[in-house]
Amino acid sequence: MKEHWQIFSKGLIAENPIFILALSLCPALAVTTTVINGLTMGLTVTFVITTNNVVVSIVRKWVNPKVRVPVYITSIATIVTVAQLVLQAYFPVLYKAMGIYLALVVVFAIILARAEVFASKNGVWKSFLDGFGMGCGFTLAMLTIAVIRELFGAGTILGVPVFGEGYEPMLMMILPPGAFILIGYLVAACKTWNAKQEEKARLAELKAGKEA
Amino acid sequence: MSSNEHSTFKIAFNLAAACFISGIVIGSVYFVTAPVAAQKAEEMKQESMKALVPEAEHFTEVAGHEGWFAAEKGGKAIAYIVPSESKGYGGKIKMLVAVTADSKVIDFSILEHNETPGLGDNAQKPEFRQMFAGKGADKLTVTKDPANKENIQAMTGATISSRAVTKGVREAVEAVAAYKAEGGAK
Amino acid sequence: MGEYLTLFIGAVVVNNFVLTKFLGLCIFFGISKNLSASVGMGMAVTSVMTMSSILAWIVYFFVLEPLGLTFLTTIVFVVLTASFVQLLELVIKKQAPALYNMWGIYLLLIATNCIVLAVPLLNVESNYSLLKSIVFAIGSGLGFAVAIILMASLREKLVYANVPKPLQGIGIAFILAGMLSLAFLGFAGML
Amino acid sequence: MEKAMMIIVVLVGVGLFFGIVLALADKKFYMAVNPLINEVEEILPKGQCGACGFAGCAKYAEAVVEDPTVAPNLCVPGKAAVAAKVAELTGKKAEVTEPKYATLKCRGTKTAAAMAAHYEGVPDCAAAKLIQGGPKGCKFGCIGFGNCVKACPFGAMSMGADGLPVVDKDICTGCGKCVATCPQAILTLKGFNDPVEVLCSSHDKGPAAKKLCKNACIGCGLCMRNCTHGAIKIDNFVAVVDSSKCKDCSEATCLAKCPTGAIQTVLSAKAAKTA
Amino acid sequence: MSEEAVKQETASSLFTVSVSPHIRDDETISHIMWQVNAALLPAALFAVWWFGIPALVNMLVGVVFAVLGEYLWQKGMHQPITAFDGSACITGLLLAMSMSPVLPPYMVAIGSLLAIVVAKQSMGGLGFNIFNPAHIGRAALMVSWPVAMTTWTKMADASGGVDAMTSATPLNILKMQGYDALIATFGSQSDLYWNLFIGTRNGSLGETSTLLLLLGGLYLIWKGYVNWQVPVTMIATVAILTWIFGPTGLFTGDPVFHVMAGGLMLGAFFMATDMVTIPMTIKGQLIFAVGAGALTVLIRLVGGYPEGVCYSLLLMNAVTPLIDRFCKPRIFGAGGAKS
Amino acid sequence: MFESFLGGIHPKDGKELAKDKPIEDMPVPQELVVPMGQHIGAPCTPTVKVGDEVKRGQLIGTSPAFMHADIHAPISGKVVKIEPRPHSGMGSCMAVVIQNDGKDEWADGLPLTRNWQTMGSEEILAAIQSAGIVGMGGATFPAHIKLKPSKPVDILVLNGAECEPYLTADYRLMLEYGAKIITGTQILQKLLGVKRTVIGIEDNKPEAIKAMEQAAQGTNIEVAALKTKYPQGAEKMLIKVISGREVPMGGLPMDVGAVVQNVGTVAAIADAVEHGLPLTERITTVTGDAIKEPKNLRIRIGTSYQAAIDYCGGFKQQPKKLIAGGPMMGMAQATAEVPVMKGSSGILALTAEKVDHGPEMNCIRCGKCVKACPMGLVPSMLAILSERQAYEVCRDEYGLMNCVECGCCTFVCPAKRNIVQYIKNAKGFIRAEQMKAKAAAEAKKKAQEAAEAKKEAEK
Ligand SMILES: Cc1cc2nc3c(=O)[nH]c(=O)nc-3n(C[C@H](O)[C@H](O)[C@H](O)COP(=O)(O)O)c2cc1C
Ligand SMILES: Cc1cc2nc3c(=O)[nH]c(=O)nc-3n(C[C@H](O)[C@H](O)[C@H](O)COP(=O)(O)O)c2cc1C
Ligand SMILES: Cc1cc2nc3c(=O)[nH]c(=O)nc-3n(C[C@H](O)[C@H](O)[C@H](O)COP(=O)(O)O)c2cc1C
Ligand SMILES: Cc1cc2nc3c(=O)[nH]c(=O)nc-3n(C[C@H](O)[C@H](O)[C@H](O)CO)c2cc1C
Ligand code: SF4
Ligand code: SF4
Ligand code: SF4
Ligand code: SF4
Ligand code: FES
Repeated sequence: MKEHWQIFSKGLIAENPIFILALSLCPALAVTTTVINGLTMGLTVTFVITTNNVVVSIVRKWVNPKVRVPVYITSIATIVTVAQLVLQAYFPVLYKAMGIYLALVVVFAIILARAEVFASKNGVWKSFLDGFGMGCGFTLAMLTIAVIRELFGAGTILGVPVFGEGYEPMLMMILPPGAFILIGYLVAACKTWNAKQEEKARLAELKAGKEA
Repeated sequence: MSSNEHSTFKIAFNLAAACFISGIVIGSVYFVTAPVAAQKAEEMKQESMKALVPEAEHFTEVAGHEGWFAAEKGGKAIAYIVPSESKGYGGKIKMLVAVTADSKVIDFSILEHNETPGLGDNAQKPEFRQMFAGKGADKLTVTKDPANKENIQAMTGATISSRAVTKGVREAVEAVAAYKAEGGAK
Repeated sequence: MGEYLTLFIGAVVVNNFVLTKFLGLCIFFGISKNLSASVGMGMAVTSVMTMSSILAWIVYFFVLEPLGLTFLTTIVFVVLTASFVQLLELVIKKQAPALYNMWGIYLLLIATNCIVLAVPLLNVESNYSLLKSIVFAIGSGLGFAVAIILMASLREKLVYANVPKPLQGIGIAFILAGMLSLAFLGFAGML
Repeated sequence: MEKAMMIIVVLVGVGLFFGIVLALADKKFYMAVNPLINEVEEILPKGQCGACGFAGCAKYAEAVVEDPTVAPNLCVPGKAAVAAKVAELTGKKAEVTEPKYATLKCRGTKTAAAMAAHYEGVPDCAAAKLIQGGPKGCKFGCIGFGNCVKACPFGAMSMGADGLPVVDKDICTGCGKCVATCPQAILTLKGFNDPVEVLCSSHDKGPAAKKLCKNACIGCGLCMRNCTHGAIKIDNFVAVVDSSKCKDCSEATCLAKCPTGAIQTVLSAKAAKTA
Repeated sequence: MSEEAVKQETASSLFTVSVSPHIRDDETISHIMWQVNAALLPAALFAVWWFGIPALVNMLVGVVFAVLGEYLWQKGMHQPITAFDGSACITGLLLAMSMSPVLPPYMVAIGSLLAIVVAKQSMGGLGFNIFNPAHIGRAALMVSWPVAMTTWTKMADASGGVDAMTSATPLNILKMQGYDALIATFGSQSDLYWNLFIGTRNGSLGETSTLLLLLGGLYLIWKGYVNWQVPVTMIATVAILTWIFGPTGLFTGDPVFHVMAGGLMLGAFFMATDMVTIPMTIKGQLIFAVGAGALTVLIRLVGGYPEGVCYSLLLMNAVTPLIDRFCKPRIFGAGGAKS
Repeated sequence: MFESFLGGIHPKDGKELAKDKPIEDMPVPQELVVPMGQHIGAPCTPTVKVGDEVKRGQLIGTSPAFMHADIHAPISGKVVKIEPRPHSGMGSCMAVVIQNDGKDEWADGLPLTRNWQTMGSEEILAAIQSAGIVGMGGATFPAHIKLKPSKPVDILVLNGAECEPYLTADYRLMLEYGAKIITGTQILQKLLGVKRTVIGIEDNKPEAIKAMEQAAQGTNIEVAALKTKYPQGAEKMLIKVISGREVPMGGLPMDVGAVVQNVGTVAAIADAVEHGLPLTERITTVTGDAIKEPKNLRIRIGTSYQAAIDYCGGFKQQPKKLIAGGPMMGMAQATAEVPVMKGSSGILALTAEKVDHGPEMNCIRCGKCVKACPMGLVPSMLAILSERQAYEVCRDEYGLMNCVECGCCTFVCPAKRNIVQYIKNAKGFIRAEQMKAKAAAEAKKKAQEAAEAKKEAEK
């Protein structure tokens, strides 16, 4: 159980795909101007990465190493296309808001990376957990960024005004410069947190060693 | 490396098989969603046009003018919905303009733009759009004088966007006027 | 002529893909640690993007569009670019090792990158002619190259600065990118 | 239905086309890269310390995989565990290297060692040494600006309050970076089996050494004469322990006899570690 | 070192050792910085007289928040405190001086903090920042609150008409209404020049008086803190290009107006000369100045903003490391024996 | 007028302290400590034992190495100790300690009288070599090696610039011993066969210029008045200013056909050639704001700084720094026990007021150091890179090894950065690297040779 929890949870912060691995950065900046967009993108990616991990872990035995990458990409692209079709049919407004980035989910490095690094070597259940964990980490990051950006950049959360009438939104936050700078500091915060955790773990280990 | 792994046929087949499966999956999903999507799209289009000309009963395409629709009520074209385009602060602004049969603006909606959120994109807001209602081409110029109620008041901090949108709307109105003048009413 | 120039300049500076459109960020941040690598990457992206744009344009307008299969654009383009890049890598490695040493190592990174997929997609979405597509692709590639080369020169300089520890590496790179994009806002409204 | 068929045809067509092209190209242009290298690199501790003798972990991984003569146990920080894993992956035999720890051969603390001058300038041992061998009276001892501390890739060193660097033996991996960095060459690697060490490097003659530092080895030879195993020699006014002869006798006569306390047990942790 | 230890050491009468040279010039960073502040003072005082209390408040807020931000950051990061060396003061002052006097003070404060924290301290503090902190602050405010940033004081126009109130800066009038409207606003061309020269015109609070800025700039040049080549080249570039690319064809522009309008004087003398963010060698600095001048003109004439000094300098800051890389001085004796 | 070199600085020269003090003979103290390393190259080994009686001018140290200069007893007396002693350059160095017997007797046959005009080149060179003469401008390069250049030279430059602040030894020498300098110069002209000979003197020493012009009358020796600027006296700058030639990177003056000698060296050469006198004394300026009576002393090699300072009335104020040489390039000393050597041009005691400066800060890229560097380097980058241990980058991209350590950059730096120290440190690492690489290459070669030999043997 613990092992499973670890597989799932490492994607949240320790190996957060955006803040730590620095993969799939484009959507983290492009579609986080509002919480709803960020959330949709996060969920879409979670869906794609989880499904793809499962698919890959199932078919991994039959895939010729020479065409591994194209096959995985085909798989991802299929899943994305399905997501596109579904969104287009049932949530056309969101589909429009995602714009070209929805199609670009195909090439988000994190998805292929998890397929290559994890799913192609592990069983279905583990791969599912890994994909889901990474997806959650991704969504978490998207939400964090989106909440801050929407809050300061528009003064709203999910479109609901928070600061009241007098607030003059700080437009920078929803424009590229603000997004870059904000993520810079979030990365630093995440790193600091990780370092603290590691230090704690090391101390605990030392203590355990001494007691033994 | 066994020669087997290198076999051209095998490799190609592998990829092709993946594509085959993918085709089946996409095909079946498409089979389900395509009609829904088409229906939704149509609905949305109708709805957006309806929002522009609420009293219309139905919309028909205008022959010879791509993208134009005539809003009909009781079999009579009471308004036209005309696509228009102009250059704003951040690039192209695409919009749909509803114009009455006697070449007055009813309303417009912006389809695509790249204006700054909070500035140029306020053009989509009702406060700005309301100023256009009922105006003819001659009144469609931008002013920065707050006392001037005749023309279109520039949005604060976004004169460029204001001018762009106004220009787009004016062009649509002029196009309708020209169409009418040609006797387009048939 | 003017139209092409506008398109080109727009893609290079005014609507710089990296700094204002958020595309290709992974390699932008991944490679810009090193100036010479960045020059290589800039070249690689520009050339791959141009070639794959041409390919994609042909496939789209001669196959997908006539058949009414535009919703397959994503999957077809991505398989196309990925396979094309892999092919290119194999060929260059063998036939032109000098070239490969210069930017071959970046090729695989490009295979799965937003910007390389986005440009062909934008081309067909905007209904550009083949020539326009090429101009746009080259412009976007150069824009990417300008951004990554500037970024690399800044980051190489910061290697010797007292950047606070948690910000070192990717953190400060983001902040730099932010300031760079602030500076590039000077071009806003120019077209 | 027709459309669905078309989808499949187009996709399979694309797949088949690129599959064949890639397969052909691959056949024509294939060049091998060994995935094992990445696996080995994963295992290495990534200190990039170079203790293995290669320019960083990746280079060592490459070498150990491709060159049969490169031993699997060269990664010092990785200790036996990593060596075993590398050996397993590369199919080589791992010989366990004895773990070592850095030890400072100087006890010239702020209170013990006399200063020759007041130093102004860059806080860096090598830079301070440029001025007549450093500001301390003793030209052999620790200069105390902590180049070693800065060099340790594992954060095992810190500057003590007494002005001498302290090695945390629990963290020290024995990579030897600090040893190589120290401009005074007074750090040394000690293993479990080298229990005592003379913690002084002064080649000054007894009285001079004593005048410059209270804790100096004055080369009096008491330890040498009292060592029943003949493990200690005086060389150029400083005692030297021959670890191969030292038996770590529990009496540790050398320790008891030294008038300045220059000779010390360096691995008091030994009992704990081996237990 | 504790005070006691210091006493002890001096008492022990040890000589001090260090690497040569043993004598140093008297100049210190903090001295230079305060001199620059002093050079800005005339223009700043003029702003208080011309725009009134809001100008004073904004400048004070700018300075206080810049210095405070630096102090708190250094305190928090356990760094030596250098917040009072005058450089943060320059940043805050220049920031306030490059913005409208009626900008809400809280925005000035945010700009100052952004300038110090993001542009300066995050890069490693004084000397390591790549972009001019004051400009980063200004540009950030510009994207954040463009409306407030382009709102100017209302003032009676120079021709004395009571109800002819204008709230536009000269460059703004030029951009939006054209050159003739500009002349009309000021009465005549010579009135226009005179007002621009003296500073009795609308604009950012510290940029209006060409005369006083010139005075401050000359002082800095005389003291040797800045190379005269930089401001001169930048201003000359702007003059030449604006003259060539005039509104009604080649060589019909008004270089005199363009040189004195907007923030060019302030930018050329006090910002294009910020040694931290410009190339180190004269050759590099000339390239920098030409580039900055050309970009300024580009933005003024075809860009989306009436003024481009801030962005042009930021853009040139970004290429400074590249310039530095290719503009090293020639090493003595390079290229073999020379006679 | 002569064109100037790029860069350079104008520090307050402080020469007024000792400028008008005629050269005084300092009495020889009881004990002289003669270090065996007084020159560039291999240190000497003593040729005397403890207990030996020596006479002034007697050889007491030599070396089999090519690059060395012999060392002679500066006084008659008894060798009492041979042991490491404090040394102004190396911290500590093997030294011969001589107890003064008070008789000050010359060794047998000294001084002699020779007519240099009749001597052959070989003979002159031998005389210089056996007198153990080294460059007295500070570099202490053995003169007999420099004076036998392996490339043709056509210009001889005499260095009378004395650009270091405070120091006045060369100045006094030129005022008082112009004739001797001219003699020495003529000897070198003959030896080198040069076409042109120039004495370079900075124009802040008009009296010296006048004196030398007078002394040089009737000879083909030119006296050049140079615009005052530190480091005018650095040989590369001097050659550039006087002849317009630029010594190539990593090259020597002889690469552009020039030889540079300090005026003191030339005077010593005159003594050595005309009278066979070994180098056992020199002119040294004892000065600084902490010295009671600054003086220019003719002082025996081996005299301790303390003795010299005591002769000048001691300290009037506790100095913060005691410096061997000038304030720009001299070395700060930890103790006044160090002895005067062949290269000691000055003993400088400065109070805190003169040497204190604020703490080191970050470089603000002001570019003052770049402007000041006479070698066309970017000192700020060298310092920053060295601080981050990027020594190779320093060498490969920023020309580290061209730095002459003149200190201009550090002098002007408003951030009070210790640029020269960073540079020296980087150079040290690069040299160590080079040494290691050389040793490794040699070891490899040896191993290869051994292997080959073994193969041969096996065959
Ligand atoms: C970040 C930023 C975004 C801007 N976006 C817009 C925009 O969307 N539309 C626009 O007309 N002007 C935009 N501007 C331009 C300025 O607000 C410009 O000063 C203004 O158009 C002219 O001022 P005015 O409208 O007060 O006359 C933007 C400026 C900045 C700095
Ligand atoms: C040094 C300096 C640089 C400036 N740079 C810019 C700039 O890049 N862009 C800008 O719009 N205003 C800039 N300003 C402000 C303008 O000079 C001035 O206020 C101008 O007239 C503003 O016109 P606008 O009304 O609409 O923004 C700068 C001011 C100073 C003092
Ligand atoms: C920065 C610098 C300054 C120097 N200043 C002097 C000087 O003032 N007088 C002098 O004789 N030599 C000076 N030298 C030494 C000369 O470069 C050169 O070594 C010397 O003049 C050669 O003559 P010598 O061998 O007779 O000493 C200086 C060297 C350097 C690097
Ligand atoms: C001549 C001169 C000009 C300066 N100009 C600026 C400036 O434009 N903006 C600024 O933030 N600081 C300026 N400073 C102060 C200082 O250099 C600046 O805060 C650094 O960029 C911070 O590292 C200037 C300093 C001097 C000496
Ligand atoms: S041990 Fe060596 S490196 Fe470490 S502080 Fe002492 S002298 Fe410096
Ligand atoms: S203390 Fe020395 S030997 Fe130990 S880990 Fe650190 S650098 Fe390596
Ligand atoms: S010390 Fe070196 S770097 Fe500094 S000015 Fe002199 S030659 Fe240039
Ligand atoms: S003089 Fe000092 S502060 Fe100025 S550039 Fe050189 S090192 Fe930096
Ligand atoms: S997500 Fe765009 S390049 Fe990685």
